[in-house]
Amino acid sequence: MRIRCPYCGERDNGEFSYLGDAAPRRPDGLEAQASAMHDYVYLRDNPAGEHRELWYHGAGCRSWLVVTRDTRTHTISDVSPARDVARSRRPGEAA
Amino acid sequence: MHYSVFSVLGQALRGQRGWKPQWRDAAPRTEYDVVIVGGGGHGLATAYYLAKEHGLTNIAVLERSHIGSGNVGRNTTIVRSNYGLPGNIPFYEQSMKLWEGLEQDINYNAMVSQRGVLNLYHSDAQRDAYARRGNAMRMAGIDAELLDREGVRAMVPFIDFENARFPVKGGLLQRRGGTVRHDAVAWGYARAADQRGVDIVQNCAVTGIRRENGRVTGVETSRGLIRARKVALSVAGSTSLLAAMVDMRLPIESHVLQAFVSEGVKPLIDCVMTFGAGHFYVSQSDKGGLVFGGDIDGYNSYAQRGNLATIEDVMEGGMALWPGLGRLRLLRHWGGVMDMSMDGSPIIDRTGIDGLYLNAGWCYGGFKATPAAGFCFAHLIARDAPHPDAAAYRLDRFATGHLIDEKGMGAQPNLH
Amino acid sequence: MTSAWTPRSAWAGFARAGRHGRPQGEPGVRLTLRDGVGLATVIAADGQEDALGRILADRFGWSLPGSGAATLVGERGLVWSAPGQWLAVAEARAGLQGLAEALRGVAAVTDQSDARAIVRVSGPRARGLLSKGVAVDLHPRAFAAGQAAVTSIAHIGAQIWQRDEAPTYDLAVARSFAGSFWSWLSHAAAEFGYEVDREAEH
Amino acid sequence: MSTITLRRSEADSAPLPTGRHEAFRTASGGLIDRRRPLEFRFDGTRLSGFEGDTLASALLANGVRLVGRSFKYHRPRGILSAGSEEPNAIVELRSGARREPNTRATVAELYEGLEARSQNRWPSLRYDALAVNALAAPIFAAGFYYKTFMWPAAFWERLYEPLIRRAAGLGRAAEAPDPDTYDRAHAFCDVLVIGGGPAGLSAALAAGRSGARVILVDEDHRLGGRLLAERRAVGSRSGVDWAAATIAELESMPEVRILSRTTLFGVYDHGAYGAVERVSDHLAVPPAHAPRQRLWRITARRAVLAAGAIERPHIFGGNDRPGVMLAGAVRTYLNRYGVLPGRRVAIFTSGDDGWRTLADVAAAGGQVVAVIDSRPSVSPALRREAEAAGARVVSGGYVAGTKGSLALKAIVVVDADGSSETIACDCLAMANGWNPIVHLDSHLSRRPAWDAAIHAFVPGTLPSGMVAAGAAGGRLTLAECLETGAQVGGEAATACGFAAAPRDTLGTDPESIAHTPLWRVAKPKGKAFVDFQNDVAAADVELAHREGFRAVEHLKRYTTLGMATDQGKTSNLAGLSLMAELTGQAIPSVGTTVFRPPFTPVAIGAFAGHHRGKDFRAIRQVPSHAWCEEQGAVFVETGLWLRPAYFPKAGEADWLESVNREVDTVRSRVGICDVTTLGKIDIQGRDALALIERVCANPFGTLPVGKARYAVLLREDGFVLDDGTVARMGERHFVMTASTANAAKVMQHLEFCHQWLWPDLDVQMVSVSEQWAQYAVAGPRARDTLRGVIDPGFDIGNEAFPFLACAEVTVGGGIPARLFRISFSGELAYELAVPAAYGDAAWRAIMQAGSPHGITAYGSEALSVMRIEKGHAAGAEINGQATARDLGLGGMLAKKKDYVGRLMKERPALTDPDRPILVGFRPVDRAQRLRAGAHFLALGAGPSLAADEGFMTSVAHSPSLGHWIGLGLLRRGPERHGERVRAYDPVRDADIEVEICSPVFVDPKEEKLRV
Repeated sequence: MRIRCPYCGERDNGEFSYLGDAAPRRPDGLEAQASAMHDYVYLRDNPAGEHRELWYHGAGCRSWLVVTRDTRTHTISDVSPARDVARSRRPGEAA
Repeated sequence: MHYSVFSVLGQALRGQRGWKPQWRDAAPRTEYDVVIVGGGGHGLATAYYLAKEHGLTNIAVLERSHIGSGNVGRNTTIVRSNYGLPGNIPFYEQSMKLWEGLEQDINYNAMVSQRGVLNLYHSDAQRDAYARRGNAMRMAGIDAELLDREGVRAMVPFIDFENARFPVKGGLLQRRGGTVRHDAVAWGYARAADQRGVDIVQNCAVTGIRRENGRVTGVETSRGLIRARKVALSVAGSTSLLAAMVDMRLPIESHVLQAFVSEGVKPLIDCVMTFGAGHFYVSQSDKGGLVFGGDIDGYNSYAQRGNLATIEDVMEGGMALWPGLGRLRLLRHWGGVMDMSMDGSPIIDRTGIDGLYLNAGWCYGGFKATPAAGFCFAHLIARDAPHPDAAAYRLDRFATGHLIDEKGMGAQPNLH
Repeated sequence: MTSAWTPRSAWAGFARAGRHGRPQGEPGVRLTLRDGVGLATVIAADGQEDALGRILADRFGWSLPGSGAATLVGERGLVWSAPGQWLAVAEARAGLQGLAEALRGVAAVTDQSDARAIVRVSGPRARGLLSKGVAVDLHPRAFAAGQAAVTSIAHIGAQIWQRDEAPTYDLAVARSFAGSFWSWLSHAAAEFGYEVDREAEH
Repeated sequence: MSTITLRRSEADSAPLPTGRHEAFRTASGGLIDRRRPLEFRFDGTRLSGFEGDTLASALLANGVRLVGRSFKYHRPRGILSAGSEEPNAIVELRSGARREPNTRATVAELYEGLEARSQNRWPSLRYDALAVNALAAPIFAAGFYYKTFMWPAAFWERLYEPLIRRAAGLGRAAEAPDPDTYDRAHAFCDVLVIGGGPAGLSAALAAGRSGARVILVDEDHRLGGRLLAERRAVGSRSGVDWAAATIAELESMPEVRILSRTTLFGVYDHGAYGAVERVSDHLAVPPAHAPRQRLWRITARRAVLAAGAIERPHIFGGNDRPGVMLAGAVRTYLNRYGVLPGRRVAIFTSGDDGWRTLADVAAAGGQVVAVIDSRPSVSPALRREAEAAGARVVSGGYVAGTKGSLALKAIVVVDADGSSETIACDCLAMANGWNPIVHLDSHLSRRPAWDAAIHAFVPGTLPSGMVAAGAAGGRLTLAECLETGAQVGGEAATACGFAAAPRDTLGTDPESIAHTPLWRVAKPKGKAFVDFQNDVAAADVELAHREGFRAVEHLKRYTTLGMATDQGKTSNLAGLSLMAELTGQAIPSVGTTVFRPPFTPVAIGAFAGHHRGKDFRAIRQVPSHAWCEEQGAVFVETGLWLRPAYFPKAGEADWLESVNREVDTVRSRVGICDVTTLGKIDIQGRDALALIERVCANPFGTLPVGKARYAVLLREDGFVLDDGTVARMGERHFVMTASTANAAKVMQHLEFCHQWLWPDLDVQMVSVSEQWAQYAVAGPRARDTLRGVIDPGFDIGNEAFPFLACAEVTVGGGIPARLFRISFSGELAYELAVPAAYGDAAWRAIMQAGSPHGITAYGSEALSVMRIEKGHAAGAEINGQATARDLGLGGMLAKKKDYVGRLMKERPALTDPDRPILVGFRPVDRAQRLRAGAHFLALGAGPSLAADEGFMTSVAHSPSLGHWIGLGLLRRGPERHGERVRAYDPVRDADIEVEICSPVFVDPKEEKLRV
């Protein structure tokens, strides 16, 4: 599998490590509820199809990336820097 | 037809013409007491034990393809009960005991081969972790031996003791562990369940789950609506997709695990061996191929195939452990899709919907669990109460914190 | 610095001067050990990249390279390392004096002069050698002088930048990995025959 | 099965040829180099061949037909094919540590001194005792073992299985480590062309002429594919000459790389391909400094599949007899190798293509005795050709059976009327159509499609960027190969942005590929094999059908069809066709097997490359490594690091004595330990503190500049991730340390928190783990020692530099350094960080400065003893299953901030007072040894899971106390100080009584720490 890092270009997936679904949003702050945190930590849609997911280019530029990939075919349609994605999301919105 | 040396000889004289289909390729009826979704090892075993232990025979097993086409036919055939946590230990030992009597029970030779499972350790800390595990096994009455370096050398003299990057210091051995001919498990359970009246329906994909008033009433399938009082999901790898039909999100991700087999050669290794310093485990099939594997690829996938990074990683582990493997050739590699759960342990539980039962989250340990998973799932379905040996596999444990995390990796499925 | 302590080469104990590997013909690969190079990580504070670029241009005459690039004049300059992050390079550690002060408030500067083992790779088979470990396309159409990559070689994190079209490359790996990296390098270069310029200093 | 019959046939009793006597070599012709004769041995017999031969062609030249024994029935087998699809002629090549089992003789290049042996036979190939299995064949039907061997259960492992295992398997693997080396390499291109036959050469030429970067891969050592095997014309030249000219042109193009002897074995996601180059397999041993094989990882923007096609055998009785060959292979041996596979050749064909064999045999001086064409009518032209050659023609008939024991002597032919006759021959060439090689197309889960015109599967929808050409795409004629190759090669280059040059228009001699496959003969005489190597006969497919194994995968798994080392290249479609007939379906409705990589088997060593032995994983050395080595330190692997474990001195009896001395010295005087392996992260920026507050579970808001603090990090699920220290070097500058084992994980976690969770924090982070050599200097004389290396002007006295102080200092006359007053040992201690290049010098300077104070170097063992004496949790306790509360750290957790793991750690099961919590243990009988991994049981309680109260995590012999001590997690541990429990350790035959105590064994009031 080849992932096109927005900074480093196309690299083998062995250079990256995987975290998982990018959709869950951490409930921040002292007022956050345990049930919301449980859902964030544990529950996943796990779709067969397009999946937005977090990868870390650990053997390259150490950027966290949001990769949009089809879990049935492994086809990648987008790779974006996670920090940019995170900065552009509005409060309460999933990534 | 009863299988025995006599029936085999008798048929040999008749040109093998008297054999009957090992199970009926049933057409679905419109209604059943229990519909089991998934004709893999677990689903077929569940049907068998529902019939045998609970007297339920108005059962259908629905399989979208042909039976045994999922992970029961894609794994590396290892069986063992060398777990370390109390939530797992009794369950896997029950499974091991069922394996030990399986062939006589279902009259099918699944080649249960208790050749021993040897986990190597390479440091004092790993030794102590294995001691912790082995002691827990012994406390539960399970066989476990902690071998030193010489003990390991006596079993597998051909591995690298001289020039290893991570020297082998010993191993944890479970002699009762071993291998089982994987396909035969599916076929044997199918035949035994069929003989007890279970309908095995192939090429029947479930497309929806019917609910009325919070209760399951049946399933929609590619072969029409099938009503059922109880619906049991046993579709590891695809669990989330079925759960999504009833708007259920689960602590599960689907990941691909690759497996490998070499060309067949004369006997080389008599046990199952696991490398503690790399991702590699190996045994040899009765046909002569080395069957081996390593880590999951590490990303969500439903594609049943993996990539080169993992393949190289597995082979490096193999060569590091056993440098004589160099000229042996890889014959075939393939992938299976795992339900990777958030703590690395399975779920056998009711759901929030009456009449809907869940058997899922097996990670890469589902094959060895087949008999006990079927046995305990059948118990849950028939009695609406968990079997004591599987009582820890609750769906709400992630909320209560009663996690069963053997590796201590936390809520990251690809690290389990 | 007036210290009586002598630094130890990262390659000490591993690299041996002279001709190795295939003995016939000219060596396919030349390896030049580079010790005492001044290195520092420069990380821009949020929103300060332009200011950083201006200061580096004004005070040091350096231009800030974009992703995957290196701007070197002689042995000095900057190698892109990560978004908003560069490796400043000078022929000696003293060459980066004043950098941190000049960039205060604009970028974090961290001395890394000791953190890397660096070797210069050249010779007619340099590309062939590197292709055994670098999973990045080094063909001249894809990677030319002034380009840089952070990647891994033989499971070891590595930064590589191409100095000229000969081609000549500088390769940097984490110091503690030097021995294993050399093991890979010497194994991979043996087929072509290689020459090491000098003995590493103990 | 008690009688073993050794059968021997008269005709086969003639001595095998020895020395230079290639009775079946043609007088001239072929692409072998007749000026370079080679000698080799097969089963010990000396034989000869030429450079350019394969082992198979050389064996045939010497008249050797019997090459192996089959898997189950040990039937005699010969050579079926001339390529990598070979199921029968598999041998052990080389010997000793280089022994290679299951090597296909048809692709093994001949070299001087080659040694090969037949396999799966005893005592010899000609007299194989297990040939009796064939007598029991009626019993050994598909799947018979599932139905028997069940009683008694214990006999499986003891009796049945060992017997089956010994009989199974084919060759013997080498028993010693592989002496050769392997290489891995990466290659990138615009257009990858897979296969160097007419289609592949045309494609490569078209793409190469455009200027695109092209890689042409071919498994053969000589490019040309079937052009080398057939007598064909391309334009005005012979096919061979055209291939040579094309190769020469390709070789002249700087952007074209030709990889011959290279098998493209796997297709992976996103244009990644795996290929293996047999660099030295055509030599006796690899030349010095060269690898045996090289694994290529090729990344291509476009790929042209031009891998060709595989000819189909016929299914008839005794179709496995040595001498029965594929017609295309017969032509290959004739035309390429100058070998007559037989003197009296019969041809069994179902299409026009098989007739080509007739002229080729005649041209080489052989006699074609008969052509049996299964089609009802044969064109007059063909018939005339046969008559001219003196061959009989049987149309509408078939070969029903064969005769001969160890080699073919005659065939039994049934004509259109159903009457049979026996025709003597020593070679039968079968032509039943060709199957395009669709293996590679299906590696990415694509299914092939059925092409009714050629009665074969062809590529279906291919993954993007991939296209087929020539026979691999179902275009079987030479003209089509040249045409489609040039077309798709040009298109692939165009897709990559290159302008394709105009194409050559090349004519070829006419050919007809009309055929009507005969899936199996009506009435076979004898066992008709479908899968030769696995001994799967047509009757086995029928049995599988009878028993319900009708799905393709069921058929394959129940009968083992297609699962031998050839992966069913010559048998898969045959199996499908039989099942189609039995179920009354069309072939494509039965399904297709999914071909898995690799295309042909690949040596495991090639995948591993350099990474074996000590190079399996990198070794990280600490800055003091050279000194430690000089001192004879014993090293231990800690993750990738190699750390000194202890420093034995002359006269010390064992490790324990050394470690005790090191601990005693630190506690009474001073010691130095290399702790460089800790992770060190520089954290700077406006929001550095804010980030630290969110990733650490304890508070840092009050940490002043110049001070360090212990830090505990949780995972979001509430369990402890790691612990370390955070030192505030400046207002906006912190240094965080992480444990050796978790250094990389913590860095990744911090990057995650910064880049994903809280992207608005303005923080600059970088690892400085490699920049600084860090040494712990510990013991009552630590300060005195350090004063000898830290430059004058820095006050490191207790008042100016108290416990937990940190500062930037200089050492050794102006070298910048960092000093931290932190202690893992419980002693007065400092950690001094110096630039790593000066690590060696600093270490030696400290040893010298400490010499008057009695300094010792201490290793990871003594370090561990002292941390256990102080009750500090480490890796054995921070095992991913423990909460901060479990480790006695609950009290330090922050109450008034949000941080990673805050909420999840409060789940009921994690706050259950009954959870095991960290406490100390000592043996009641102080002479007894403790062991980590022992479980705790109440005194008097029998061992059971229910009675399990926790386990021992770490133990050490404490020289300070003179006995063993331990740390462990015990239910309600802190409430039970003074109580006794059993430490139960049955795997080491230990079961001792221990006393529960505080985990702090030494200096509980911390008086030594702060002086």
